[in-house]
Amino acid sequence: MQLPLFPEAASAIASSVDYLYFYLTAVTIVMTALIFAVVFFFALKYRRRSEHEIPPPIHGSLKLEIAWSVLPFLVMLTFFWWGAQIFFANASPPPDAMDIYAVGKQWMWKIQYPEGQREINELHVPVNRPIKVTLASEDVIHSFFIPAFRVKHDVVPGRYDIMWFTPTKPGRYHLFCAEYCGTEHSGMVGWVTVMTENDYENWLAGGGSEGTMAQQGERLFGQLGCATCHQLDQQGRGPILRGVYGSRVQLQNGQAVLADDAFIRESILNPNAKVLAGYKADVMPTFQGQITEEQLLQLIVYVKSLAIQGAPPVSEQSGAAATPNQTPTTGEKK
Amino acid sequence: MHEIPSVRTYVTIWAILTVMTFVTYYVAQVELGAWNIVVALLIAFFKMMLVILFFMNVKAESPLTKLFAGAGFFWMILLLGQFFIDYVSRGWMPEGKLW
Amino acid sequence: MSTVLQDPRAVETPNYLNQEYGWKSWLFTKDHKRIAVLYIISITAMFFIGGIFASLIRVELLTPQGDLVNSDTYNKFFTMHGIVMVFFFLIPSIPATLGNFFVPMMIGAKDLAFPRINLLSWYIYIAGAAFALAAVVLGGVDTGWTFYTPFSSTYSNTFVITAAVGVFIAGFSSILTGLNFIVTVHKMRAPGMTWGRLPLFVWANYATSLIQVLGTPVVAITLALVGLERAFHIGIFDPAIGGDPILFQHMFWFYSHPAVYIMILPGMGVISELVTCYSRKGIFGYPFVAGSSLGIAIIGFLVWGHHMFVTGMSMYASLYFSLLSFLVAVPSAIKVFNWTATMFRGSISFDTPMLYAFGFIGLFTIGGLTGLFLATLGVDVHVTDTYFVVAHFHYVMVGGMVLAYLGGMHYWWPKISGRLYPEGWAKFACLLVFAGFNLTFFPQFILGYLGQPRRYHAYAPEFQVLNVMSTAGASILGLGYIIPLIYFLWSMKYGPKAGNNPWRATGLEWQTSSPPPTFNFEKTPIVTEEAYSYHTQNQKETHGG
Amino acid sequence: MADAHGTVAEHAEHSPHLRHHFDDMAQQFDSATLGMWVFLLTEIMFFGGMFGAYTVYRGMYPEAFASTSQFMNPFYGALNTAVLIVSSLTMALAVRASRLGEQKMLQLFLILTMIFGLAFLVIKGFEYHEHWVDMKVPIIGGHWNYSEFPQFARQAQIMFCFYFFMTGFHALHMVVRLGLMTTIFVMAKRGTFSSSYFTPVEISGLYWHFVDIVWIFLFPLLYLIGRTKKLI
Repeated sequence: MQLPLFPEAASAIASSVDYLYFYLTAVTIVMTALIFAVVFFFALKYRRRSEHEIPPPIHGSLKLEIAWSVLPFLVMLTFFWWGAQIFFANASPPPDAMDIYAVGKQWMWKIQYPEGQREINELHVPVNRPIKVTLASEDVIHSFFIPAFRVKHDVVPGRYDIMWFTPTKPGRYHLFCAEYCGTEHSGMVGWVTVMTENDYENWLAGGGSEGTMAQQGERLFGQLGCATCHQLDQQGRGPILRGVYGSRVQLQNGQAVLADDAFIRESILNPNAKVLAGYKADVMPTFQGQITEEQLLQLIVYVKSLAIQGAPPVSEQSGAAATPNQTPTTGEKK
Repeated sequence: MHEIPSVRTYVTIWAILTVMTFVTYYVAQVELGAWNIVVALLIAFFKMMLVILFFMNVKAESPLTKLFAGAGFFWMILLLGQFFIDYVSRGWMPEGKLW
Repeated sequence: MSTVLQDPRAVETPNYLNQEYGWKSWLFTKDHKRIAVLYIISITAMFFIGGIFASLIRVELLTPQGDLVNSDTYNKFFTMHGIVMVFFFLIPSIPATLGNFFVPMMIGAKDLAFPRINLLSWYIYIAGAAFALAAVVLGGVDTGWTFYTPFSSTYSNTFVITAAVGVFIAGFSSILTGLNFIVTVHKMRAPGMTWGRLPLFVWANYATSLIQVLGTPVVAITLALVGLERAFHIGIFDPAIGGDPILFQHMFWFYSHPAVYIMILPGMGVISELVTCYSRKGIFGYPFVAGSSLGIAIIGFLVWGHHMFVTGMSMYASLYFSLLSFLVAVPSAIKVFNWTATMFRGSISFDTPMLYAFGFIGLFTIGGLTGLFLATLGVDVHVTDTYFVVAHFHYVMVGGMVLAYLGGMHYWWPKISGRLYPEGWAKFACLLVFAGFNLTFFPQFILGYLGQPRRYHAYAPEFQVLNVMSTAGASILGLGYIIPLIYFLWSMKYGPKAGNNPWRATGLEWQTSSPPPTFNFEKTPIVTEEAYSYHTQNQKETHGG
Repeated sequence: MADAHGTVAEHAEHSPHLRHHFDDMAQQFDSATLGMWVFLLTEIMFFGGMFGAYTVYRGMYPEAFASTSQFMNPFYGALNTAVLIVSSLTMALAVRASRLGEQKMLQLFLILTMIFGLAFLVIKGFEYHEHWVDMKVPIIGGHWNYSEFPQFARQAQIMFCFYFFMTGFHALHMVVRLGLMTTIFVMAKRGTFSSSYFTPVEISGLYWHFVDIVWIFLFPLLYLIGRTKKLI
């Protein structure tokens, strides 16, 4: 019979979260013990010995009130400060993080690797390398939760969310969906396998008969007829996509926006939302409902690969700038 | 009870309110950029204050009534304000540590 | 104690119970005390309905595989448990029952300001409950009590609209109760009953009423939007058409976080009454305990974002909500410290209500402190949406609120019914509740940090032992709830007569007969002293009663 | 605690309208007024929720929201605002008449108030009909076409949804308050009110004005956005 009391710590941030957790637990235990002890002590010491006792009136003490308002709050500020440190330190993935794409769908996790592997409810990652997971949802809100890594992020439909972690210990860990998503919510679980660098290379070599994600995207690009208008080297009816990803593009209404994952996503699903300067609205059909989130990610990776062949994309220069952790809408704000 | 305002006061307030309605209608046709909405809301706020203070006679009411009348709008601002704490900064991403 | 055993068939003094007979005299009553009794009956029914769902959940979780019922059924169980318990038990529990009965009495009023609206609010509550139960009978709802979009608005195939209408309607019952209390406390106080002399239970209910009035309409409109979206597929919360599901969460938690203060604040008010009465001492730091109720009510509106740290809300908004969440812990801490200090040099007796108060202080301390884990950004990422949240919430709501409710029921039962409950059984039940509760929910903290997500029908096998402990605790807890139900019913006929003031308490409600007459007091009382003037009372009296 | 408020308390020592649980008419009047204000607090938050959601989406999609102004008729909006302001005036005068005990004037002003209230609903009905003909009704069977600005089609749908939700909700309040006024009118006809008892007129008046205030904000927010924007 297993009775685990504490989860394994298998990522770079796990121990920092644990230390804070221990600190919080310690304060909780001390405070609870203190209150219990005082209550018990008073209850016994001042128990009613006769019905005619007359306890002295005590109205209060301003000093005490201030002390027990301010001191706990100062302690709580340390929680706040420490917690915010961890939260912010882990907000943006480092620029050299390895990309993995995960799509939540009632009720499974579909994982894609840039190298072309695809898995369901299994995630294979190499040890000691930062991994950035781009999260998308096909339907409702899911939440990508790996307890051993102490990371969790909701996967909200209609946008890309990102999370990242650096696994530190080879092994197999739970992957859960933590946001209630319907009938088989509790079946939306899988395993994260952390492998040594060598094992990972071998594993990568073992699969992926359909080519890399970019190649799959390129095939889709042809199949969906995108190539008719978006030609690579000469002007078609649509913009040339080479070198677009990660650059700032000029829109019809005069604004300039960053061409990141969210922008490409919106341009495919709702082409009229942001039309580039010099092009007409209503030329490109919408692909909403015609391609899956997975295919969308393949197309994005393909467009991204077009940038890498040319100039180094902006996203690689400043890690934070191109993170697609935005609603598809925020880009429209001035 | 408190004093009863005269018919004249009521009619004056009505006249101001009607004029303000036309003002807001025409100002909306003038290009002021982001100020259009500000002006429109300021006029609406002014009209609201007139209705509350005079038609609803809060001017002569007890401080308690004033407090409750004000609390509603304060809470609504609280609701909107805190929505916007999220929506305004939604796209911002911190770089590394906070401090 | 001057408890005189009388022949129960002896002629009784006229009181609100024997003034009139027949079902009409109850269903058309405008007496706040009778309406409170109607509420007690209805929320007790809802509590046990919610409890049945809770037991089914715990039985299902005995084994890691989902083998008792299928996933859909399980999802409906926890949804109905949540909806029934939150909207139809916890929110109306203390305000609509004990508050309804005692707020007017404690301030020396003949009734609430709007007796007909009070009755109306009960009918609205029943209508809301009818819709919620209709949703159960028709086939259930599976969205969780939080109704998150787009699952609730687009993907669920269950009776979401029926349940949402039920919650929507029940919201008006809550609003009307709050409105009634606010006006009553402002306008109906007896001569001499200044704000500084109000019993703390009244302060707590007043603060609660503010939240009810200010928060409830927002959740009503939110659920209306969900219903609209579900009926017409417009796109308000549908990301495919440009809607933002996160906006739903903002709007939902704008009410639903303050709503937990609707649930706990009146409980805190009860504890202030119990601690003073059974220590025979005035409260320590009256202005701070009273003010902290208002503080909680107001700051409570500024913290809802801590439910949304991992949803992709702006990080800076997370920072803001995290900081303010710690701030709201301060007034709660003030209350706990002041209750403890009140006992200092008191004359403490161990009657059942005081045992519940001890239980409340302990469990609420744990519940409150574990709430700090959830306000801490770095740790919340790991524990949110796990059993840690479930445990924290139940420590505050069941360990805190339900214990306070039971404590209050025992404390005021002699006044409500005119009879005493059996002390031995009551102590036994209190111990069962305390032990069963801890066994049920403490393991869930561990499960949560281990990573068991909430709302899971089947779970990883290594979590089984802790889940079995939890289920075992739940059966003890269930027994602890059934015993009081039995002896309260028993005592109505066979309990010894209580006398007017069995606890020798100071509140105005104890200075009239038990059960009270229809208009509460023979003549309007005049208040000349602070609340909880046990010192002067002790000197004046020889024997209580 | 209830400090005797001059006139009311003096005239109402034995008023038949005093309910048993109040000490005097002043206390009863104050309670009713405060109760109405607390109820209005609730109403503010009711509309506040809608305003909040509306504002968020307007901030997200400023251009799409501006494009909808092409299909709004600000003349109707302004006319309705004016109509409501007149009804507010007559309502205020009705309350004044009731305070002074001028029963005939009270009835006259109540009738006028109701006529203007009805006029608002009639104009609103014409407007809804126009939207229906325009295919700008995204609810109820999807009577919806936005080919004029295809780039904003989806987001404009949200705007129109809010438009119908907010104005519909406001219209519902109009109907409720017309019902309320009818009751008050019947009571006035029966001679219920006097210069010492006019609480129902007073608090219904507060409600009437509140519903007008909501419209004062709905008008610029729904009709006057982006009227100057040149749309591509």
